[in-house]
Amino acid sequence: MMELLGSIFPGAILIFGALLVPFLKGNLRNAYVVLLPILSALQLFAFELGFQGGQSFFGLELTIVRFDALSRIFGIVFHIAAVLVCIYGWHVKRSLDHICTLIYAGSAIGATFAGDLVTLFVFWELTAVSSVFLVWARGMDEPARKERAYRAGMRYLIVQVGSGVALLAGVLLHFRDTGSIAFENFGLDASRGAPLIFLAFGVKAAFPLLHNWVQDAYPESTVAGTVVLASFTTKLAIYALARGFAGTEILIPIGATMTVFPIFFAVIENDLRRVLAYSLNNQLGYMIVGIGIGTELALNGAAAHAFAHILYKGLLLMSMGAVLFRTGTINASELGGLHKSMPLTTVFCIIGAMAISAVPGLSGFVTKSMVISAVGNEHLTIIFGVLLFASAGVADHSGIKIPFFTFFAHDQGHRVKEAPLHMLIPMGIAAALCIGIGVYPDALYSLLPFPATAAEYHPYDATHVLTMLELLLFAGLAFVVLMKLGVYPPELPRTNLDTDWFYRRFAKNVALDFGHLAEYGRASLWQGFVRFRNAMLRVIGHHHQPPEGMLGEPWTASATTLWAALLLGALLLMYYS
Amino acid sequence: MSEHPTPHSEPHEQSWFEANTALIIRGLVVFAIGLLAWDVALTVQGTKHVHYDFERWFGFYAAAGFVSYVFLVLTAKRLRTLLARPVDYYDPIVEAEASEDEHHGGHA
Amino acid sequence: MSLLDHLPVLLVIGPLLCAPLLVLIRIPSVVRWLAQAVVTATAAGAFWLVQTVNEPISYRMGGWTPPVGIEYRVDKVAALVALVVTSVAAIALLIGHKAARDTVIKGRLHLFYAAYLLCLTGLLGMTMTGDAFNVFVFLEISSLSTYALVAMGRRRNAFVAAFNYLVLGTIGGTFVLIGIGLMFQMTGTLNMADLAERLVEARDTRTIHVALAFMLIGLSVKLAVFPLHQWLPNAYAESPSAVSTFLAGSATKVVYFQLMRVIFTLFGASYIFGEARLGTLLVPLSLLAMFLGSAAAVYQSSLKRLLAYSSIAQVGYLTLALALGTEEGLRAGLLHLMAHAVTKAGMFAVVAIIVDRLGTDHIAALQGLSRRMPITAGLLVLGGIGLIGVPGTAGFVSKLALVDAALGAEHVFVAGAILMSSLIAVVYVWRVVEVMYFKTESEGPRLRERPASFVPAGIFLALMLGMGLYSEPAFELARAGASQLFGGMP
Amino acid sequence: MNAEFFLLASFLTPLIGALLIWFFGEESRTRELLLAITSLTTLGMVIGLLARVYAGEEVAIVLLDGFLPIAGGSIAFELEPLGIVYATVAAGLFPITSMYAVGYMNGHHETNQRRFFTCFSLAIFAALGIAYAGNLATLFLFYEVLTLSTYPLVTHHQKPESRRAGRVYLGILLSTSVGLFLLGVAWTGHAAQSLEFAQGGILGDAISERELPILVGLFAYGCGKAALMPLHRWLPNAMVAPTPVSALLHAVAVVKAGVFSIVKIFVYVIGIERLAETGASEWLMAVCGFTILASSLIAFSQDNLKARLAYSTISQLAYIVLGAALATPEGVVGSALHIATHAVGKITLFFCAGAIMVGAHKKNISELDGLGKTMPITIAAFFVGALSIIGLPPTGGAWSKWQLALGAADDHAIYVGVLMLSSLLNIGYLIPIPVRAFFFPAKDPHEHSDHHSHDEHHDAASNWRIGEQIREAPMKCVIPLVITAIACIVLFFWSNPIAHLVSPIVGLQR
Repeated sequence: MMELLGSIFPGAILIFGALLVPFLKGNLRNAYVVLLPILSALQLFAFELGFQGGQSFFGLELTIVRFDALSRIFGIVFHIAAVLVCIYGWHVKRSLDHICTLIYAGSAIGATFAGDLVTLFVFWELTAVSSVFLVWARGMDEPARKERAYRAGMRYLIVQVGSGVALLAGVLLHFRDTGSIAFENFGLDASRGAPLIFLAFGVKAAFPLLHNWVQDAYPESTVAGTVVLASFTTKLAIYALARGFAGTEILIPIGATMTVFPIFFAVIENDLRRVLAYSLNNQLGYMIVGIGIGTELALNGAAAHAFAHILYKGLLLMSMGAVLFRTGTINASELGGLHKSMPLTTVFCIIGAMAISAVPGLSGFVTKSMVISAVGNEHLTIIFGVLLFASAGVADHSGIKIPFFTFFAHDQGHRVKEAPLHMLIPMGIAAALCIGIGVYPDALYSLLPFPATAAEYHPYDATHVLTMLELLLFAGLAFVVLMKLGVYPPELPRTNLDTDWFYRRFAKNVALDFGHLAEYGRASLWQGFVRFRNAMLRVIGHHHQPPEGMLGEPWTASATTLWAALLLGALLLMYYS
Repeated sequence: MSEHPTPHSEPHEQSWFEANTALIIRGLVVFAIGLLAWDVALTVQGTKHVHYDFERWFGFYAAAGFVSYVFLVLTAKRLRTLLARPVDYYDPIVEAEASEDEHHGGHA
Repeated sequence: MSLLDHLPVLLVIGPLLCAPLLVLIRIPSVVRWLAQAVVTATAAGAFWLVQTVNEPISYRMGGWTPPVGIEYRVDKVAALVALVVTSVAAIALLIGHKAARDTVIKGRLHLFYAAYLLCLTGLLGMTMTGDAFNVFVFLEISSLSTYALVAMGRRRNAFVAAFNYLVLGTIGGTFVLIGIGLMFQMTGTLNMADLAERLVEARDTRTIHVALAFMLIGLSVKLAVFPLHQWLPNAYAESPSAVSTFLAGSATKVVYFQLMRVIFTLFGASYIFGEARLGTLLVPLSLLAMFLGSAAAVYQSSLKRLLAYSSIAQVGYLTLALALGTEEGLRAGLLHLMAHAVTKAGMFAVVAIIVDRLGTDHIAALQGLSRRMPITAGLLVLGGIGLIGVPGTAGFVSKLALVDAALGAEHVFVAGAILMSSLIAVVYVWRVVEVMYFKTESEGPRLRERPASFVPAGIFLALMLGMGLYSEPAFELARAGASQLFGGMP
Repeated sequence: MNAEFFLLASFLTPLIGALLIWFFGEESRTRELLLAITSLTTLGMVIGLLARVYAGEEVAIVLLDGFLPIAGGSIAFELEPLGIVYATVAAGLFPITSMYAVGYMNGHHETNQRRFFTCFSLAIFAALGIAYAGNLATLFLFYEVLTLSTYPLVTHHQKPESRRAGRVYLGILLSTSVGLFLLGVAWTGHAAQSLEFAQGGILGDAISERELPILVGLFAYGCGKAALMPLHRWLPNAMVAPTPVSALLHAVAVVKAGVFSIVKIFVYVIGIERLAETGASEWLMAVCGFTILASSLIAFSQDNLKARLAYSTISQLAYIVLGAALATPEGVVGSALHIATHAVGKITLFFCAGAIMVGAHKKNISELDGLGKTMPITIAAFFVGALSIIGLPPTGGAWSKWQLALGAADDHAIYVGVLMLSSLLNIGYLIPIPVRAFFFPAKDPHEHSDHHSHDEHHDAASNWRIGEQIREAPMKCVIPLVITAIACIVLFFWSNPIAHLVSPIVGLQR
């Protein structure tokens, strides 16, 4: 059995297994979609650390499977996420959502274990193509939102495939320059292709100014779809950056920027899943800073944070999904007081909020602190300050805003049932994992790329616990004060401009202008042609009876005689000279 | 969307959290004072494990948390005048749907 | 002396003697078959001639040695042209009887045949003779009989056309005569071979320059070189079908041969294209003819006029081939001469059927012809395809040779122009096809098609296809002729 | 039986089939039987040839020596890798398209089917002739035969608009082939004193570096079927034809004949090394780049499904020409590969467009909402085909694009960018079609969006299940498009053999 599992690439079970979903129904299907990721997870045991397998294709030596510590930790967490989201999606009756979820998860896992750039590209594109359906599916849940979901999905797909083609171009150029397609840490200067590969990763990792697709598409997806989407794509990009560009210094300022600017948007955003999408960016920033530093501790931190992040961000999104599922809205301005009707969801959400805020005892604390320690070790004072500020920011939008405005604040009168069981189960598992990692971090640490370094790291140090608690608690007090003073910005239904303005408004208008210009040019050209043709017709002739026009009608004999004389004259003149 | 909100017109029954807001805030303040006390102890002992000198200062993190938070929220609030647009800002087609959404929310 | 040695003169004499005989006999059926027999016999003779002539044959008329006596001189090219002319004449005459009976005033049918034979005599004589003055004489014989033939057309316009042709033809003939006269004055000889020798010394004199200019323009008028072409459309369009078929396949070809002789035999290519710079005049005129002739054809409303304008364009190809001034060009010219003769004669022969059945050659009247007369329509399309020069037809072979020659003369753009201009042919052929195959709004009843009526057109078009599919023999002939003629002095 | 026999037989079979259909095909059963026999026999023999070529066998036949009055103007056939790829594509899609055409023509109650299938078979004959052409003269000849034999197909409906389209079709294709292609052939023959196809080219430096770009232009535009801008208008115009024709013409025989000829000429006549060192095709690359992007942009504005696909074809053809113009071994391999992958992908899309016409009587993209529920198989196949055209895994299009881009990567990296940008544009105009069909409820004039009750929401959510209210086109239409859609995916895993086959001709050893 293990031999068989070891002979196919990780994720294959999910991808090919997904094709059977349409033939199953009801509980059988539900069991099947959970069983698949579990089976796929078991497959990981078939590989030993350092395993590489592949084949020759198209004149390229493909390394389809590379099993090492870095790919293993991402592979594990992707499997956990796959199990959780599959359970969470049980209420969905359409096969499409399940198929796409499984293929998407499978290709993300496949990409994680890809040992060469071509295989990576294939899975990279597959994640894009399979995931976009989860956005579009919203239109089937709520026909009124179909146009919106459709457009968001198209934008998402174009950005995702854009990243894919950038990767393809980068791989090509890299291959031509270096003759190698191995996916290793090559840095930015390896070839002409490396910057393009960097860009491709950057798009999926939602670098500043390239980030907007996350906030654009994720909140437009279905209840379960958003959780699925948020689990894989960006973290895959983090993995790819960690693999290919560890220690690339430009990543440090990029990551630091990412931690800061989304939180401003998060504060004023009304759609709570969009708030979480901004928060997602902010969290990615920590990982990217870690990768940019590139020390063993920093990379450990990035990987660990990604691991923890998938769980608590999934937990938060699942709780918000449950709220949306039950109340039909996810706008902060329309929510409040739900702790009365959805107590368990409230508890899970608060656990997630505490985890993301890095409250000691929860997963965020033991992972984020690694990154911050790595920053400290390198004495990057400004970055350190930025991350500090961002930590306080996280406390606001994810730690306070999400649970407070949803479950407490002003009771909007929603009296709904508690979230269904199949949503509570994955939330419960995720919450348990958040606590478990926070309490016993060594289990996670032992899976990190550099376990030795990780083993020497001790997050629970009196100073560290104290400072973190101080930071968070006083941030919370600030919230209380601002609320009391009435200066905390009220939640308003608004669209906030982001970089998407450039393509949804500016570029669109420019394109339309160019379109008009081109149309005008085309019309003028055609008119000119018609005029020219008519002029020519006057010379040559018409179909009229008898033919009109200079050439069409018969000439008189005298005219021809004149021509003869003229030609004779011309010849004589020519010979005379 | 099988489950949809059924708005209640009668006054909401208050939960424990709503009834005891002041108590919760008081609890927070007490916790905060406790933390500051711990900070004093560590600062006096000089046993803080830190990367930078400024981290040793008493209450640095408390102040940082408070100030950062206030700065963030107030700045974001100002940004809203710059960034906020009506919900139907982008696509005119979305307009109908968006108003419908609001409609939904309205009677929710 | 064997029969072969007499053959050149027999070919000329035969029709010449037969013509008055016909006038005497007057019985239509006898006249018809006699004429047909004579023409067919000349065609057979010409075929034999082509087979046997390798070195030029010289025949002394009356035993007088040139330059005093009149010499008949038949080389490969002359034999080739004679073959083209006689075979076209023979096949065209197959339509002739019916067409003539319908159009020619009753009781004068014998005159039609007599004129036809005289015209053939003139054309053959021009081809065979080695004497410059003789050329003029035969030119006039053929011209005068042609005027008469054209005037026999069924419409009154035929007289106008004939008169116009008469005026212009006479101008052309006179110019030729002036040229010959001036040359005689300078060299004292009329024998072409002799002339050629003596011209080497005299050709830089102004008189000879003038003579050359008159000769060239005169022949150009007869050849319908653009813009001296205006007699042609009306003459072709108004004459009886048999005549237009005959003329389209022969008259211009013979004049073309005369032009070749002037250029290559009398003066030599190096002189004509070197010092006399004929290329600078002839290339642009040819190109104009190719484009404007075709363009004018597009806008014609009568089928015969359309074909006539197409002929003007084809003359452009012919003169272009000469204007290249290379042996390859000459070869292409000869190929095109053959290709065009069979193609255009074939098309006129099809038009003859149409005119016979429909009573008109208006394109608008062809609506739905594909259903009314499917075979006829098909033949017309086949001819059109040949005119365009689609692969597999003679037109393709000759145009390709012409392109090849143009490329050989380093005229890439001329080569492109040749091909581009054949595209205009696509347009005018297409117009006809569309009317016949796609316009079915006012379709008439289906008409009976007599198998016999297809014979002439069928032969021409079969020849055209044969030449297109297996171009080797024609190509060899053209190659041999060209190398002989290009050698200058035979 | 030797390979020569197979070669002749395989391309004469459709000709004989055409004649039989013409003479005995008045009755539909006979006609369909004849068509089936012809197409399957052809395919069988081409596959036999493919196996021989794969084994490294070389076959050459000279039929009519001195057919054309220029040097090397004989009718000659020869089997070589590039040709067999095209032949396999054409012959492979022949039975599938035939089956589809039968279903479509019957489903649409079309008249004049005998003429239709005769010309259909003739077109395949011409395409195979082009594929096997052993010299430029033969190539040109069959190229013309193809143009003429497909004309009655384009004007099949004989309405004024099809006549107009036919005029544009013939006008552009004939004028370019006669005015430019033939000139190129003559020039080549004159300069090289040969028209043979030979590895590495026959021109040598017979044509100077200054003139070579002109010759390149004569061939690139002379093969008007390649639809390079600005001579592309015939292609969208020809969309008035019945859809199987569009499928055959625009996915396989006609357009591929154009690009195939260009590739073959660049490889075997001019020689890609000569092209590369003189840079004679630099300008052509720019034209291709422009065509790729511009036609994609135009495709956006087309609401008629077939018109949009037509512009997509124009863009994709320019990929293939670009591959040849790049004059790198990888580029040529990419072109050969793209001939196959695009053929399969685009024919899927056209099949789907036709199935939608037959099954739902719709031809505009804006009317397709909700069709995913009634025609799920068709729409799913469309999605797969679209992925292949875009060049996304897991479809064959990904590899051909990879090879093409690889060919551009060394010296003309900007075209890598063009190809990538084109992928994004392709998404923009292709993906919305299946997506709208799948995710948008069918438009109902009586129903305003405000009146959606919750029950209806529920319906919409649970509707997407295979087996419910399906109204697909006739099976004869659906089976072919499923086959080609599967072929798109199969090519992803099996495009290796094609690359292997073609590599040696450009000096790549595998």
